[in-house]
Amino acid sequence: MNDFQNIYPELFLILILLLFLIVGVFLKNSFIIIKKATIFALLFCIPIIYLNFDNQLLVFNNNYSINMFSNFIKIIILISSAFSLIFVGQYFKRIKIDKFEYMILILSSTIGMFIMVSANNLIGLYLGIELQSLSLYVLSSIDRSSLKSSESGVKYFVLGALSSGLFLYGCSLVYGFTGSTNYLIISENFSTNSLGSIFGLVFILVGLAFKVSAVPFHMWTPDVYEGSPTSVTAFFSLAPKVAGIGAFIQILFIAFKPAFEEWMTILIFISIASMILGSVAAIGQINIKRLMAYSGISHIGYALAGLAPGTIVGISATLTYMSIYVVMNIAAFTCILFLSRDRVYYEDIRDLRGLSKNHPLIAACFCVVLFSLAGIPPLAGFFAKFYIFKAVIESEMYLLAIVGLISSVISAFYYLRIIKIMYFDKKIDKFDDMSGLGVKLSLFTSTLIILFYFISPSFLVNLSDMASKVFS
Amino acid sequence: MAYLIIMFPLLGFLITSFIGKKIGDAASQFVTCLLVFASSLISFFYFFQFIKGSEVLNFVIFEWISSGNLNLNWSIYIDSLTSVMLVVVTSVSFLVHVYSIGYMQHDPHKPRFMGYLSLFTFAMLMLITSDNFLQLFFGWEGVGLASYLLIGFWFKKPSANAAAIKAFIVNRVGDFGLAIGVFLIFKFTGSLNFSEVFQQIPSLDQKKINFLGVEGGLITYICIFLFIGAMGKSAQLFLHTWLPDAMEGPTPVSALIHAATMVTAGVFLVVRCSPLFEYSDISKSLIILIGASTAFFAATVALVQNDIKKIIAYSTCSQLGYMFFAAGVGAYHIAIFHLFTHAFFKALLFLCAGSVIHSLNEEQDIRKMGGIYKKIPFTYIFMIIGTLAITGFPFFSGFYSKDAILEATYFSPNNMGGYATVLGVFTALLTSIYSWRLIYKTFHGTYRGEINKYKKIHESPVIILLPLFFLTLGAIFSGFIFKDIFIGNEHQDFWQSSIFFKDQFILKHPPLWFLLFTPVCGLLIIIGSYFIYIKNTHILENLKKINQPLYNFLLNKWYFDEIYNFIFIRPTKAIGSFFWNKGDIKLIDGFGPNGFAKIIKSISERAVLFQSGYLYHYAFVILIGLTILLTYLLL
Amino acid sequence: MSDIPILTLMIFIPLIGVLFLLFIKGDTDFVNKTSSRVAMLTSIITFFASILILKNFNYLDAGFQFVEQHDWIVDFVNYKVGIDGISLSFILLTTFITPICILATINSVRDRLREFLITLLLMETMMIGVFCSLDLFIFYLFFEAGLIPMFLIIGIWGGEKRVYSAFKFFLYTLFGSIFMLVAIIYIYIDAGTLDVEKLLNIEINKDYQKYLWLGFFASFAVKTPMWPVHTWLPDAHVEAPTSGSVILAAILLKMAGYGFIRFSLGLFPDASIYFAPFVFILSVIAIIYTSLVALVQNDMKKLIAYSSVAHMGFVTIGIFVFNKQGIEGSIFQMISHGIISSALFLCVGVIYDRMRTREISHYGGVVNSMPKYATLFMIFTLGSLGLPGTSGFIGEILVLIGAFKFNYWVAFFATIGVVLSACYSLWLYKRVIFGEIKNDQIKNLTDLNKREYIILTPLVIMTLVLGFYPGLLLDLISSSAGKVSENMINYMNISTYIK
Amino acid sequence: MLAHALVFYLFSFITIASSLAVISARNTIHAVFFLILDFVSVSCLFIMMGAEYLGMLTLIVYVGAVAVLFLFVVMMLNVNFKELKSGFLGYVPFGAFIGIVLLIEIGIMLGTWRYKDKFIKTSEIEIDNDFSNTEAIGNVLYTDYLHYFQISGLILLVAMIGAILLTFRRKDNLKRQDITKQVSRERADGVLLSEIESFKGVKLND
Amino acid sequence: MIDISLGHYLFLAAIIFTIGIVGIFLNRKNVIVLLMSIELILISVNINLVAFSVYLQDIVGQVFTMFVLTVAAGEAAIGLAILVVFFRNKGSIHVEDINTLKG
Repeated sequence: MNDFQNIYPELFLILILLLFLIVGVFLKNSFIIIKKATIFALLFCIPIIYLNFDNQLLVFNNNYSINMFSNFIKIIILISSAFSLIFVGQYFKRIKIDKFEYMILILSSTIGMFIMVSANNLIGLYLGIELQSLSLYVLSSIDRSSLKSSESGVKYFVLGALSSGLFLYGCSLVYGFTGSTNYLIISENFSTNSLGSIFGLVFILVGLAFKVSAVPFHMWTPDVYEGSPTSVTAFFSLAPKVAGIGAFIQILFIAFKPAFEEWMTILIFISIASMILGSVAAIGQINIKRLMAYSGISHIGYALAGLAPGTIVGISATLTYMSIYVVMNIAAFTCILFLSRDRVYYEDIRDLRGLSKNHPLIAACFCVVLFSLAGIPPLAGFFAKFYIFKAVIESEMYLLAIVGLISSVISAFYYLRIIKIMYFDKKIDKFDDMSGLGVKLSLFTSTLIILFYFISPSFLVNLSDMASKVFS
Repeated sequence: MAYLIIMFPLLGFLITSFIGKKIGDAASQFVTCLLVFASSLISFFYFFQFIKGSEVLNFVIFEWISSGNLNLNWSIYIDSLTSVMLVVVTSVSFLVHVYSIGYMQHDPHKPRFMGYLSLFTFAMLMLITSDNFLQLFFGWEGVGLASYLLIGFWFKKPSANAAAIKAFIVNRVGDFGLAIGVFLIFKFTGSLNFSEVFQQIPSLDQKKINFLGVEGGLITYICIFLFIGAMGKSAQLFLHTWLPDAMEGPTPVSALIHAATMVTAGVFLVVRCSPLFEYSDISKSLIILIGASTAFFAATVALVQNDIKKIIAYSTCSQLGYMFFAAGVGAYHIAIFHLFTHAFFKALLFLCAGSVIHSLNEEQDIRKMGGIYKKIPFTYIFMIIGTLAITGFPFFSGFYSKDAILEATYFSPNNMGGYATVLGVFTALLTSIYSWRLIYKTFHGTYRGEINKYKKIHESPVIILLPLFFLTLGAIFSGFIFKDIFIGNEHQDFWQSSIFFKDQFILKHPPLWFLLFTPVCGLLIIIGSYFIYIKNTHILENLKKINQPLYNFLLNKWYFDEIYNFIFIRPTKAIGSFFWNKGDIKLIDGFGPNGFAKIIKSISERAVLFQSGYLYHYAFVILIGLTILLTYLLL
Repeated sequence: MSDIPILTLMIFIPLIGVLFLLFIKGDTDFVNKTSSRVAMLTSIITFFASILILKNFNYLDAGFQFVEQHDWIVDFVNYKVGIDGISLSFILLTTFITPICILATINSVRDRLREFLITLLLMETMMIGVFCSLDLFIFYLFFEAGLIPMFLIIGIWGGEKRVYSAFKFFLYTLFGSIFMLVAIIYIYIDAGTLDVEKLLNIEINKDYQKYLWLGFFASFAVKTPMWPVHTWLPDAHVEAPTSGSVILAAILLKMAGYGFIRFSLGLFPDASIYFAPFVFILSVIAIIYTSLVALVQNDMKKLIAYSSVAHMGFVTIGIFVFNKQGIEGSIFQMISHGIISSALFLCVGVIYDRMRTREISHYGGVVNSMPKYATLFMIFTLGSLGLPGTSGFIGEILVLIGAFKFNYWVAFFATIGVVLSACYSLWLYKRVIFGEIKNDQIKNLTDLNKREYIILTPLVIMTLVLGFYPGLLLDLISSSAGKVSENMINYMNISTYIK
Repeated sequence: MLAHALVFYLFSFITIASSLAVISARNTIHAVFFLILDFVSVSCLFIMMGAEYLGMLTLIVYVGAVAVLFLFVVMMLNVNFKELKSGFLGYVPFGAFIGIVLLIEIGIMLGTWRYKDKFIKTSEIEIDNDFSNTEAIGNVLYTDYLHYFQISGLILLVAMIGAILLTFRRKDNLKRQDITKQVSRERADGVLLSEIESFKGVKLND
Repeated sequence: MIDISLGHYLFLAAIIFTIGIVGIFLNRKNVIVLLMSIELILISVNINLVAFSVYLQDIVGQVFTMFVLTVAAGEAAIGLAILVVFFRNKGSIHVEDINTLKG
């Protein structure tokens, strides 16, 4: 039972969750306090992880792994979770979802993600996914009075449950055909001749692909992004994706290492499909949240493309990519959350007209973020993509690289369209003034990171390299 | 001192263009005239030095282009050929400068005009003092520019603008040939300096190249292309169309540029490149063919034109043809001699015409003139002298040069020689006819213009007549004085190395009938045309009626403009708009960016349709994806 | 001198200017006034920095000078900058044109002037960076980063169809350069370094050279632009504000030409030889095709834009004939085109500011009211058509001489382009400047003001000085261009020898 | 053996048939009942296999909790079951096709499976026949998989929070009993003395 | 046929799995039936796991099944709660009525 001392971060978060639950139940109007406390707790968790960053442990009968990789991913998850609370500002109050349970659910899903990325056992992975997903289902329909929110909840739930079913079916096959649910034993027993294990692999990957919303398992994404409250959408686009990618890496590079050829094909397929569909379908969108959904889909395509070669360099590239992606999305959603006027939040990209005149600073930040999302140098997004393509080309997967680059050109189109609306179109009324330290903080820090990433790109790359060395 | 020849006109140009407005009209006129006069004095100095037998002079000003083995300088290269040209250019230029003071009296842009004239003079001097092909090309295009500016001097006249552009572009076509010739020279000799190039030519005599799929002698190719350049500048057949139109410019310009100097640059080029042309019989034949044909063609057209300046322009064209075929038969020195004499009498004719136009208050149509010789007696006399010179009336300058040309062709061993001789003689007769027609129609008979204008006709001021006088001197005496130096038996002493004769050129004496034929005919024509054009105009009317198609053919200048318009201009524009509308917009943009964008957009619309909002569709897609993956791995 | 990182300084001086601009506060007038002063000062300082470099530049050294190197991305990319004669000439062009652009902007752009100046200065940094960088990755970074400010310039301050043009420009060039990115990554994987100096001495696998060359070509061809990927240029030019067009024509297009010389020729000599005929065909088509298209344009800027395509056709020909005249000629042609075409765009800008139209048919007889302007416009028109005595001539003639040594057909057709260029340039001039005054608007035009004089005069001077004394530039590029050409000629001999 | 087979086929048949009925029943309540039947037969199968604890657990959790929950919700929502659409669209055959393909593929997968001879004995926790099934599970669950047990508890907690958060409504216009309020009520809160003018009426704040 | 082997159970599970899946996308009635289809899938998974567990003589499969059961219960609770919320907003739980969000 000494193993529990090695999972301080998780224990810390669980205790916090229980504590806040009690506090929340007994303290009236505790939303603000709990929100701040949660942010603090999440951020406080980062040093806890960082202190033991280079731990390399397998606990609970080799079923739970704590190493630099999982720690790295966890830190990103914590940052995403924390910022998805920081940058929302007045949003909860204004659309009247200021319930303290929101934070509880964020915490529980964060714990779920921790379990996902640390899992070294299919059962653990399943439980982690479910803990995360159940919280997310509730979060997406948390605005009970809104039809859109509840519809998105229904959709997310039904499809999520389906994907869990598929995932489980795969787990059962893998279990049956390899004789264990532990990753290490699975990889030992995995036989690429046995169709059963391969099928199991496919089912599991489909389940995970659903969680990171990769094409063709992405169908829920645009609807859920649009329907959910914006703060929730922002959270969706950040932490779960990182965790999903983490789980992907963990399972592919440990459990299914012998089936490299098979999953490589699958990854190439879904990453190409995601990159293309994500960028093409986003062109027709006018709802900015839907657009971000498609953009997220294509970004996941790139991240998966980094994994496709199955190399350490690829993992490192993907980790870098996800980190930068998180920073960019934090900034982007901060800007989206800014679009309110008289307590009404706007989601139509045409409402951004003339933002550059009314709010030059916000517009400039958003502009930087969008260029970065489009992958234009010298912004961070370019470096992210660059590492991916470097990894891909190193493995001589030229088709993947070319498709990815072409789709990045296509996707540049819709990012540019937003810039066009902000800068080239005639202005309309002002939005409410940006309020709150948190909003400013998250917007400016993330924009500055994006803008000046090029000064020292090595920092992140070194971290990712270290994290990915775990799999060598 | 040689620098000054060139620098003075340039200085004149700079002064007038920068501070012309400030110092006023009179000052700029004075300054430019003075400067050109100075440089003409120096030119004469050098000319006499060469008559005395001076060495070739080459002054390097500074390095121009240096790239790899291409090393060129701005330089002043003076040999006897250049010195002759210097004299022609600077003296005519000076006289025209002076003439312009009077002629442009009422124009608001006098400094600009004087500036352009000086610019022209500068460019022309650069051309003739060049020691390499590229500086020659600089001058070549420079005079083209000056010509463009001067033709279009009255920028408000659409016809002047059109003519200016036409002149420039037709010249460009010629320059295209010249450029290719120059490139070929550089490719094979590795140099563009005249002396270095000419040294290597004998060794390249037999060299064959395959140029654009056609096999041929290198030197022949070079010569042909150089000659195309010369054709453009000297308005030879096929590239002549700009010259008549160029008469839209002020008359002094016509005299200076389009009669005396610039148009003869082609001849100068051929003579300058005599070391090249001497090695290519084919191109020499071509020159004779084109030259003779041009002479004939232009003369026929001149017969029926009604614009006083156009007639003289065609006559220039025709005379240039003479010079070319003279060069073609190898009589380069005679060509230059004719150039020399022609400069005087043609400039004289033009300036007289200008004087007439000036007197008649900008009237150029000879059908509206007549019987004015009493009103403008001096002009009349000068014009008669000019006409006598051009028709080769004995002892006037034209007589010596033109007869020398005909003699040279008569004895030419070239198989084109006969063609040139026949056409040359016949053209000489035609020249007389149209020249006298011009005189009679302009000065004799009865006045056919508006009556109230008649009273206003007055003799031009002294400032106009003075240059005419000097030119008249030239027209009368230049042949007689310089014939021995230029084309006498000791001509080699004067020309030295500037003209290259592969074989010794000795002018033989032709049979007596040949010698007498043209002068006699000329005399007869004076009387005959007087009869036709003044006394009995019915004959002419009848002739016109009988030969209506021929008359129209000539009147419309052999329909060259129309044909060119049909073959080149319209198709070019049509192809241009085709490329633009069909190529760029429809094809490239349509299938390129726009088409791509359209496809992406339609895919996007479809992809969005897929997102129908129905749960079962979504599940369906997930399962199809799953099935595809499973099937793929199964197979 | 050697201690100061002068190149880095020069690259980032404009950024420092941007920083100052960002912190200007006050009412609109004050902001506009101060920011234009700051921007002007910045660009002039940059110009002097480049002059300083020129002063200390060793003309005889064909290698890279002022090299600075710092670790950047560990084990991958070093921050490495350095210049040779070729780069320096482009840098000088950049620093020379930028102040002129800023000056041209100050009164013609009213709306968001400060932002405009920021984008201009950003552009300058990117452009200098492109010409300085000695690492492919850094080159790519600067090369692509330039898209952002240019996109904004066209999109925000452009004309009616600015959105379409801006998008076309951005996506087209982005599309082109992704292939270059792939090639760059491949080079890194193959050679293990992206250091240009090292790469120049390494022979890249011949089997792959062709693909890599094509990768680079895709990017440069779009940027040059070569036929048939040129259609973004007319649109971008037409819609861009005057100084945008100037930057675009003067410098942005040159990045591609520079890239051809430095990278296509330097890194892939075999492939360059292999593909030279291909380039020639495209260039010749570009010259004749676009000249003909230019002939029928109704929009002044479009006409000049098409003429730029034709002029760049000469450049590509010159580069791929590999001999010294060709390469020097194309560099010269680029610089001279940079001066002349920007001058032409500025000239169009001058009357556009007064008349608010670029339709040729709305003009005519401008000379009556603006004689001085007409004179300057004439000089640039003549420069554009390559009249001897202007810089345009030297470039063209050198390229053609070089081309003639190499291939008759190419040179022949290219020379036809010279004739056509006379046609469209003069016809444009005639229709705009000459003729009777058509309407009162033209009658009331005022001639050049002082600012416009200051803008155009340096350009006139440069056009003529380079025309009469091209040694000013040729001496600078001679040794570097000579090295490139020698290298190529060696390769040609080797490859023919092997065959 | 035969009995085993017969029972297996019987329950399999019931399972499949009731599954089909679940997805095709017109009445949702019927569907729920078929689901219950399904669960029951599956739990029987579990018991047949020797997993009696799980068989019972299935009955308790699924039948006792899940299915009842379904039933509860179906009834609470009181959906109008009459207007069920029966029309099939064109893509449904295609959907069925996909289903069949999937089934065939899984069938192939199972069919081609050669039971591995040298199956490395990986099981850390072998089924020990000395213990009962329940004991065996318990032994593992509270030792090696304790953390999963805890996590599943957390999942249930979240499910509870979620369900309450979503469905619990505090209706404002509903009068509730608040004992604290009742007890702490003072006189001053309840009694209002006021001078009333005649013919003006009284306005009370409640 | 008489020998009931692992394969029989697995095939049974496969059939139920397929039925569950087909149920999801053929069902156009109400969402509750969708949830029931998902339960069918989970049941099939459970059959698989138990069968394998017995076959492998490994208790982990059964432990896994237990967790699946637990989570399924939680999932059902959440799912139904969401459904109730949706019903309150829309007044219907027809599958075809869930289409406000699309595009």
